[in-house]
Parts: sequence; C-alpha cells; structure tokens
Amino acid sequence: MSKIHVSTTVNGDATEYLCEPTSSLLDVLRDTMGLTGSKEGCGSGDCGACTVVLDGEMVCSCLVLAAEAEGRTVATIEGVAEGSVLHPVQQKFLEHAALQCGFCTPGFIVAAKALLDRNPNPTETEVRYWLAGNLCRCTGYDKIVRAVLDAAAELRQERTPA
Amino acid sequence: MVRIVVMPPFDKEFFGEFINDGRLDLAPHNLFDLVEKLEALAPGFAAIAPARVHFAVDGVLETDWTRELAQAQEVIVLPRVGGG
Amino acid sequence: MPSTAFHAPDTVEDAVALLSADPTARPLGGGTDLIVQMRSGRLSPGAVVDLKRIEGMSGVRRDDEGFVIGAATPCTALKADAALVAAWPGVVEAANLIGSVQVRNRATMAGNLCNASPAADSVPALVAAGAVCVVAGPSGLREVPVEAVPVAPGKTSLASGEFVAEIRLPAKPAGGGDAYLRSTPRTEMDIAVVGAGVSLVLDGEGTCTSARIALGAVGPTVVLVEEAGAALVGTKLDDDALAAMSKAVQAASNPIDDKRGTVSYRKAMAGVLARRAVLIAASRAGAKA
Amino acid sequence: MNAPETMKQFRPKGFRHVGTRPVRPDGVDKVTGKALYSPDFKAPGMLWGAILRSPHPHARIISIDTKKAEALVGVKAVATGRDLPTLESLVMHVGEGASDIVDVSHNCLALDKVLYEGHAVVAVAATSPEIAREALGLITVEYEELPFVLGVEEALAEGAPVLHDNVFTKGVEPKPEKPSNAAMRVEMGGGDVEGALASAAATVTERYTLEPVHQGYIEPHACVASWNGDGQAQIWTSSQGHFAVRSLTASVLAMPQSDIRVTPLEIGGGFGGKTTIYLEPVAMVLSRKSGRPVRLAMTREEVFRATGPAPGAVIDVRIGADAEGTLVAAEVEFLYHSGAYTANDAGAGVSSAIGHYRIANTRVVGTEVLCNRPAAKAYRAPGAPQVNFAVESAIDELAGKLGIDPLELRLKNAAAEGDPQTSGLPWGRIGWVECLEAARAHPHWSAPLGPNQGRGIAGGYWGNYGGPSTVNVSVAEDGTITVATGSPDIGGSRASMAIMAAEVLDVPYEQVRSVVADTASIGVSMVTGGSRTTFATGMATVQAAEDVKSILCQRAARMWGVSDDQVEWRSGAVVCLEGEKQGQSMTAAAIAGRSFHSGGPIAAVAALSAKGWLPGFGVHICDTEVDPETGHVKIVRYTAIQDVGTAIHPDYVEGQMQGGAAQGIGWALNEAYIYGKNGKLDNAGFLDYRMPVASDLPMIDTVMVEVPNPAHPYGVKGVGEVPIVPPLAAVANAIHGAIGQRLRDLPMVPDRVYAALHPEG
Repeated sequence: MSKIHVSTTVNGDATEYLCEPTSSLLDVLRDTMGLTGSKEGCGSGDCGACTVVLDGEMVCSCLVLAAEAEGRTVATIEGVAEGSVLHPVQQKFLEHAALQCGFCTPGFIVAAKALLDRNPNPTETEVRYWLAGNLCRCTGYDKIVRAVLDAAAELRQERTPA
Repeated sequence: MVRIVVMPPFDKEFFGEFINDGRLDLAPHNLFDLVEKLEALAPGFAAIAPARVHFAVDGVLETDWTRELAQAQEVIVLPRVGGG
Repeated sequence: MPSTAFHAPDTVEDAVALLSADPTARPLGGGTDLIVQMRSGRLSPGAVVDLKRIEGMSGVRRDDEGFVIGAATPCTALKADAALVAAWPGVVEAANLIGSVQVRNRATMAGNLCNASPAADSVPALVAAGAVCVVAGPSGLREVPVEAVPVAPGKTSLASGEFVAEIRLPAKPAGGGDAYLRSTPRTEMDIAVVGAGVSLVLDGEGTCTSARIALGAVGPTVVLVEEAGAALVGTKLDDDALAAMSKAVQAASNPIDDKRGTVSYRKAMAGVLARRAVLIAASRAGAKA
Repeated sequence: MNAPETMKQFRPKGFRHVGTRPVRPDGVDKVTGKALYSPDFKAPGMLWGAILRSPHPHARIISIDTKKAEALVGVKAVATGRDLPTLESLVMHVGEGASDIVDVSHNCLALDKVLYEGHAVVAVAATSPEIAREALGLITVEYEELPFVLGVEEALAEGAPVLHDNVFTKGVEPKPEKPSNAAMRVEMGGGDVEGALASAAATVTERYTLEPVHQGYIEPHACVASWNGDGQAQIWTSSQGHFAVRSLTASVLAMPQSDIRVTPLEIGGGFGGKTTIYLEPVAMVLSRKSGRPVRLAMTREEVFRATGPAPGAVIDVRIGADAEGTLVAAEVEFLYHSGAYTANDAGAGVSSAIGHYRIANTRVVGTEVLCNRPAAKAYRAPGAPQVNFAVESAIDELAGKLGIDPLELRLKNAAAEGDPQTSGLPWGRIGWVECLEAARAHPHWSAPLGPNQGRGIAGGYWGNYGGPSTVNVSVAEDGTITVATGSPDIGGSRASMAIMAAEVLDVPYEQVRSVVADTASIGVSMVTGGSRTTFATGMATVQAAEDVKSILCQRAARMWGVSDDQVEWRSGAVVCLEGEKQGQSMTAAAIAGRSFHSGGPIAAVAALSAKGWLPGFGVHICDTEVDPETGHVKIVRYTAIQDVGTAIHPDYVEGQMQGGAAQGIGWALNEAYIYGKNGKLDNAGFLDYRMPVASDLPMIDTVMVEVPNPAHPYGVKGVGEVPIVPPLAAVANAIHGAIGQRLRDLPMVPDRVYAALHPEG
C-alpha cells in the first residue's frame, strides 16, 4: 500500500507529510516530524502521555490515525510555550516540582491547559477527574493538582487586571 | 583472633561444618584477607562475596575491605540487601 | 502482513460501497477501540473507512420523534447539547464514563455499541432509553433496536457492508427519567464490572407506568431485563417493588468470573446498581424524595 | 549503627541553600517536551528492531526457522540466543541485587527453554518498524510445551515442574541433592519463640498474601546500540545506572567495558525496574550483524509480560505480647515469587520484617521460589512492603486483641538507637520513635471520622545504601560551576547536587549547573537506586566541591603571594587575611579567569564508596470510606510522616513520599498480575493493570521529620524507598477500621471487600 499524503497544521505551521495508512498521529509527530515531546507510554489510550489537541479537543494521539489529520489543526506540547516564554501551567509545574521523571509531564501540561482554556476556575475534584486519563507514577498527583490549581489562579488574575 | 559471625544464608550455604557456637575464629588482617581465609574453608565464597555479602565490623557496615582488623573484635558476614 | 487502506468518503453511499467491497473493512468513528485492536495485531482490516467526513455523521440534531445522534459524534459532544442532557441525562452520563476525557473526545456511542463488548457503558443506557440505530447498507437504510446490534462479545448482527449511521433517541416522555451507574475498581479509566441502565416513567401520582432496565457485563451481551421493569410498573417504587426488581435483575444476570470481577460480586452489584439507578431515574422523573 | 566518630561529617549550621526549593536545572526541557528520553533518541541510518516472544509459560525450544524473515526485503539482521556467547556462571552486583550473568543473558534471549510467557526468543532489525514486525510473523519456532507453575506453594510441591536443573536451594544444610524451585532460603532470629508465644497474653496467627505487581514506570524500555567492526560500541538508553548497563552488557557479550560508551538519556521512571538490562545486548548483536545502529523499544504489553514485577508472597505471621503490650515473640515465614530466575528479595524481606520492634524471641524465614513468571526485579524497597504488610497488619490485629491503641502499641515496642536489628547489628541514629510521636501529634490522628470511615496506621523502614559514586566539579573561566555525576537523575537529583555544591562554595544556586555524564566522561557510579544518590553522590559532590574550594584558595594565595593559611573562603570568594593584600577578596570568576596562568584549569574529582548510610523510617496514617453495599474503598485522607535526615530539596523529598504512598495505595487496592489458567498474563496493559489515577487519590500530606545522619556533611538519609513500605498495611488497617473486617489478601479490590462484608455471599 502506498503512503498517504496529508496536509495539516501543527502548532500553527502548515505541514505536509507522508504516512502509512495505519500510522498513528503520534508515530508521525515523533518519527516523521521529530516532535518527540508527545510520548508513547501505552499505545492504547490508557496513559495520556501522547495527549495533543486536535481541532480544539484533547485526544490521545496514539488513537488517531495520521491520515485523519488531513485539513485539521494539531497542537502539541512543543507549541504550548510562546517562544521562550512558558505558559503559566508550565511555569507552575516547575515552581511546584510537579514532575519527577518528567515523562508524563507533556501530556499533563497539554491536558491541564485544555482544562483551563475552558474552565478558568476548576475545583480540585474537577482537576482530578479531568486529568484521570493521564497516568503519573512518580508524584502521587499531589503537586500536579496543586500546580494546575495555582496556574488557574494566575490565569484568572491575568485575565482580570486590577 | 577476630570473632567471625556468619549470618544466613551463608552459614549453611558455605560454612556449616566450620561454625561452632555460631562463630568462626580467624585472624584476618583486613576484609580482603578474611575473604581469602573464608574461601579456603569454603571454595566459591570469594566469587559471590562482592555481589552478595556485606561485612559489619564491630557493629558498623564496612564497604572498604582494606579496613584493618587488628583492633576489631567481631566481623559479621551478612547478606547484602539490594535497593530499588 | 496484509496492508490496510485508508478511505475518508464524503457520502454514506461511498462508505457503503467501500465497506461492501472488502468484508474485512471496518468503519472508523472515534477509533478508540478499532485503532487499539489494529495496533495490538488483533485486527488487520483490509480497509479503514473514516465516517467523520460524511455530512451529518457528527453532531446531535432534533427531529419530530426525538434526537438523532450521528454515528461519529464523540461522547463529550453529547454534553454540549443541553436539550439532550435534559431529556436523557443517563445516556449522556453513561457515554461520558467511557475511558478518559481524551478518549471521550473521540469515542462514539455507535462505536461503543458496535465494538460489542458486554461491558460497554453507553449501551445499557441506550437500551433502557429505547434507542434505535439507523443502519446504512447496500440495500439502503434500516432501523434496528440498539439491543439487537450486539450478538456476542465482539460480534454484531450487522451484515457485510453495513454500518451504524445514526442513533435515535425518542423525545423525553412526560414524567420520564433515566440513569446509568456502573461499578469499577478505579474512579475513572476503567471497564464496567457491572453496569445498570434504567429508564422509567412516573405518572402524576408517582406511580411507575413503564420501566426498562438493562444490564452490562452480566452476560455475553447487554441484556434488557423485562421482568425487572415489570416489577416496578404499577408501583410507587416502594421497598418491596425495588426488592422484586433487584431480584429479577439478579436472576437475569449470568456473568462470568474474569480479571474484572467474580460471578457472585457481579450478580450482587447488578441488584445494587439497578436499585440505585432506579432511584436516580425516579428523582429525575420528578418523584418526591 | 552510626558510623564511628572518625566518619562524623555532619555540620549543623545555618544553611543558605540546603532546604530551599529552587527550580530544577532540567525543568524547562521537561515542561516543553525538549528532554530526550530513551524512545526519543534516533541515530543516523538507524534500523528498527522487534522481538518475538514466547507464547508459552514454559517450553523447550526445539527449533527456530528464521529463513523467511531473513529473506524479507528490508530485514538486515536476525538474532537468537545462539548469537550470545556462552558464559561461565558469575554473580554480579552492578545494579541493585545480585544476578548471575548467565541468567541475565538467557533472559535477554532464551537459549534452550522459555521460562515465562513473553520470554524473548528471536530479534530482528529492519529498515522500518512495520517490516520488523512483519518479519516476526515469518519466524517459526517449534516448542515442546512443558508443564508450568505460577504459585509459590505449588512450585514447592512434590512433583512440581522444576524450572532449572542446576538450582539447589542456597542456605540450607545439608545441601540438597535434587534441584528444586526453592532458590534460596534465609533465616534469622534468636531466642525461644515457641516458649514465649505459649506464655503470651495475646497472640495473632494469620496468613497474608500478595500478588506480584509492576513498577509501572510510564516510559517503556528502549535503547539504540551501535557496535562497529573494530569492537567499539555506543549505547544510548535510559536506565537507573548507565555504568550498570555497561558492565552487564559487556559481561553478557564478553567484551571489554571500555569498548562500550553508554550515554544516559532522560529516564521516564524506574522504581528499581531499570537497574538491569533487557534490550541492550540484543540491540548490540543486531547492530554488529547489520553494521548499523539499531533501536529496540518495548511496547507496554512487552513491559508487562517481560520485565520485572515485584514478587508476590505468601506470608505466615505469629506474634504475641504480654498483657501490658510488650511484644514477646514474633515468627514470620514467607515465600516470595522469584519468577524465572533467582531473585534477591528474600534477604531484604527477612531484614525488613520485624526489626523495627524490640522483640526478644524472633524467627524470620524467607524463601525465594522460582516459577513461570517474568524474573522478579527490584521495586522500591524491594522485599520490604510485602512482609511489612503482613507484620503491620498483625500488629494491628494484636492491638485489637489487647485493647491497646495501635499507635501506642507501636511506640511502646519501637526500636531505637542501639537496639538490635534482626541481624543482630545495632540500629544507628534512626528516627522511628520521632515519626510515631509526630504521628500522634498530627491533627489527622485525632480528627473525627464520618460514617463508614476508618483510620489505619502503619510504620515501616528501609535500610538504604551508600556505595560508589564519582563526581567531577569544574570551574569555567567565568567562575561558574559545573557538577558532573555518573548518577542518572530520576526525580530531581541534579537540583540536589547543585544545591549541595552551591552550599559548599557559598555561591548562588544558578551559578552551579549539574549534568549526568556518560560512561566515558566520568568515573564509575553505582545505580540510582537503594535511596543512595542524594546520600552517596551527594557526599562525592560535597567532597569535590570542597576540593575545588581549596584549589581556588590556593590559587588566590599564590596570586597574592601569601601562604594558603593566610586566605579564607567567605561568601563565595577568597579573602586575604594577612599581608599587604589584607582585606582584598577574589571571586571564583576572578580566579578562574586567570587560571590558565596560575596552574591550569580548576576542577576536582571525587571518587568514593560512601559509608555511614542510615535506614529511613516512615509512619503513614490513612482514612478510608467504604461503600457497604458495593465494597468500594475511597481514600479520603492520607498523611505520610518520615525521618528524612535532612531534606536537601524539600519539594523532591515530599514528592518521593507522595509518590511512594500512591504506589503503595495502588498495591493495596487494585494492582496485581492476573494470570489465566493457560499461564498467560491476562492484564498486560494500563487499562486492566489498575494503577491509581488522579481521581482515585486525595492530597497526600507530608511531615518531614529531620533526624540528621551524623555521617553525611548535610545529614542526608535516603528517602526514596521508605514511603512505599507502610501504605499496604495502613490501607488494610483503615479498611478494618471502616468495616470491622480484616482483609489479609491483596489487592483489596471491591469484590473482596464486598465478600468480607457479606460472607453469606
């Protein structure tokens, strides 16, 4: 079977690639485009380490066929910071030591940003359920949840200047 | 003489017939020498000692086998515990 | 290794043609089951037919009879439709227990149904609600009750070339309420050990005039337990009626021992969850607590 | 016991950096997705490998036909166990725990027998992952299936299939004449257990069981190897110890260690499971055969089927106390799953069982049992959580029988400095009593409980370790500092090393950068494991930084023309104390800027085997709420208290405590290897191997008790492993508190809790 040509937008840049019909979006991001920030922890949608935003909704990129991305927009961890300026979620992850090994971190940050983009004032329970699709084995989630809640508070302050 | 106390599993694995009252009495000048003397009693001990054995000299674990034993009273030979 | 073709047709007719051309071809909705099965090697379809580019296949719309949910509508999108949430909260909640948010942003109820797992969360709720599938195929469109689609674990009644194009829910009956509950060891990211969907109607006096109760993971397919519903009809959902309903539910449960639960636990939970779901449905139907 | 006076190094003083919480130096790379982990690395011209694994739990390999695979276009190399050299038995301790190198080799690629479902049999390398996978399908392996055994008691039964015909139980006398699945037996203790139990006012005699569990790191194993015709090789991989990867790989391949350069990539979790090798020798052989770099990467399913779970266990406990609650005797006998090869957890289990209590009469017996499961590997405090679950549950049961508060019973019998451990060695400056007292004083311990809620407490410990580390501290021409270690950073150690070096040199934290150097660029260092890195590599960092400080002082003195004792290091600069330059100061930048003309670059290496480590103790308090109708257990509140010595970077100490507690809660409630009757693993994925998700847990409160280690300059004690020890019993005891029933079998999944609540069925 010949490869499929796909035109899509990744982190704001118009992009083209060739992919196998069965390649996942994650495979293409990592192996074809060199965007290795999205991780493969399971390949079955159970760990969330490959979380990206596809047309505005967060998804596991291991469960999206690369061919499906034709004409769509993809946002990955590599596009979360604006240049060298970290997004508040990234900054709070650092300040709260919300990562140990860091392997799950890109998925958590993409997911947390997706939450705060639609819910600027989540409760702890809402944060925990929203992030339930992202496995972390190092932290016990405590500092991650605190970082997300703190990032939410900071974003609210930014949005409502005194 | 230094009192050598061999803990399980090494007591039975290597030295069963040599141990009296739970101890061996040897005069090693350091822990390398002790390993040699124990090897003479039970061939095979020296090969596994670096990987599986810890020594405690007078109650303190000692990883430096050049440690002089002239003043020591007791060396305990005990299993090395691995961490994760 | 046989290679797999990828197609993204624009019309139902093209999709049917592609699926008919290769009996191993599979329709792709959210892909959260299909792609996992392909990657693990359990499934090697000759072609994957993406339904999402077909007009009308994604989204919820109203018609005279109720709600029409396109087969490629992701579960989270159901929550955005206020009318659907108001009419069938149990169905929407059930669909939004599947996997994680990431998974639900892709996963569809049609896929959940056609994967034909006895533990599918949305299916007991759909069956209880009396939902109907519109199946597209070589001979056109046909309507099938949801419970008639799965026939065994992993097997459906769909013929070659057919796929579920829509799921239709009736309008909310006056005095109606529904609910779905499941038991899982984890709070999220889990497969139902037992699931119970309930839909009922209460009259102005609080008497149950109709009830449908469906169970997941207690048999090879989701089961509609008519005796359980019948045990409630004509009652005010008093303790005796609930006990009779639970007993009927347990009698209809024929689960297996597996990695997710034991026979005895599943039977016990079917009764407990059905009773709890009945009470939630009743309160949604307007029953006084 | 404490190190002797000569080893005392702790400098109690006001710290400038120790105890602060700066951002880790590798942080930005990790929150932006730039950090390179094992599966992220690519080498030019790289091939993609794949491994064919055994579908049988136990079978003899009759023949392997790879011809069709080799003929497939794009396949560049195929390897089987026959491609690895034949080795003499040699027990090595390069990672954590001793392994026979022959077993390591056979686990990488099976030779004559497969010992578990998932055992690697054939490897291929091809120009794409798709071709590599396709090639696996073209390989024919003929097996003679053998009877298999999964359970420890079954494996010891008469007539059980014996995995290895050369394993004779170690540690028993007389030496067995027949091979068996009992790989090793360890027994310790003393006194008259039977007599003391007979006279005890209350006794508990119970059996506790646990299933094997996986470490559950999110990064699957992966590596890239490139082995040239001249014998030199490079390996890029993540591990808990790249020197261990080097020595194990070199030993398996019978080649010189210096011919392998291992570059450590960022590691996505290990918890003990990445202290060994699975893929590296295989990738090396494929690379040698193909002449190209080869990547091997496991899928999650392969990780579950073929890498080290922690052993499950069957544990019998007998324990007794007098009427006042003084423990008089304890006997613990346990069987641990060793899996396919001899593992190491029994010794640790024996020394981690009851040493935290003063008990005059004890007997602890542990046996490693071979069975047709993946070879057990270290998992955070390996061997301790299992036996601690049994003992700390039994202590709770005993407290109930005696009518004594479970915390007070523990406190009354808690071992303190000078008391003997199970081995007879005296405890050093441990903080166990301090932790219990902190628990008693914590508001959690006295907070009211709601309906269907219960509270449990448990204490546990881990021995920790020191050992070999090498650190190079160098000064750049502008006076900034680089700390290079050989210790992989698995949870913030680069920050801790920078803190300690900055503390020694009294310079800003940001002026010190810390990196993990490859095996060719720094001296040998033991794995990041055994809770040793902050202690041992930290000690080397302090020593090297001290040496650098001395060099800076000497250089300044020579430039000023004064003697070394006429200068002093103050606030990050050398100050001249005497002579015409008295009062002048010279910063590191000023000295380093002139270093080329004053003796050369400024750097110091410390290579040491750190001694004087001390064990860590923890006490956990857990509140559960149990749904009486469904058996669902919710953790509603959790507090972890631990003696951490000195917290160098408190955030990462708390993080260890929280992460360990979460893993322990998972072990208690849901995690287990589940096998089908066919001997195959039935839950080889994150969906059905149920690790806790964020919504399963509450915040995990931490209390860091600081009882400094006198043998470390900053008082460090290892902290990483202790926190997984107490949670299993803390949760079980809390469930007992909630429902009045005792669960003695893990995991405590809802259907087991329900069965306890509804014994009628």
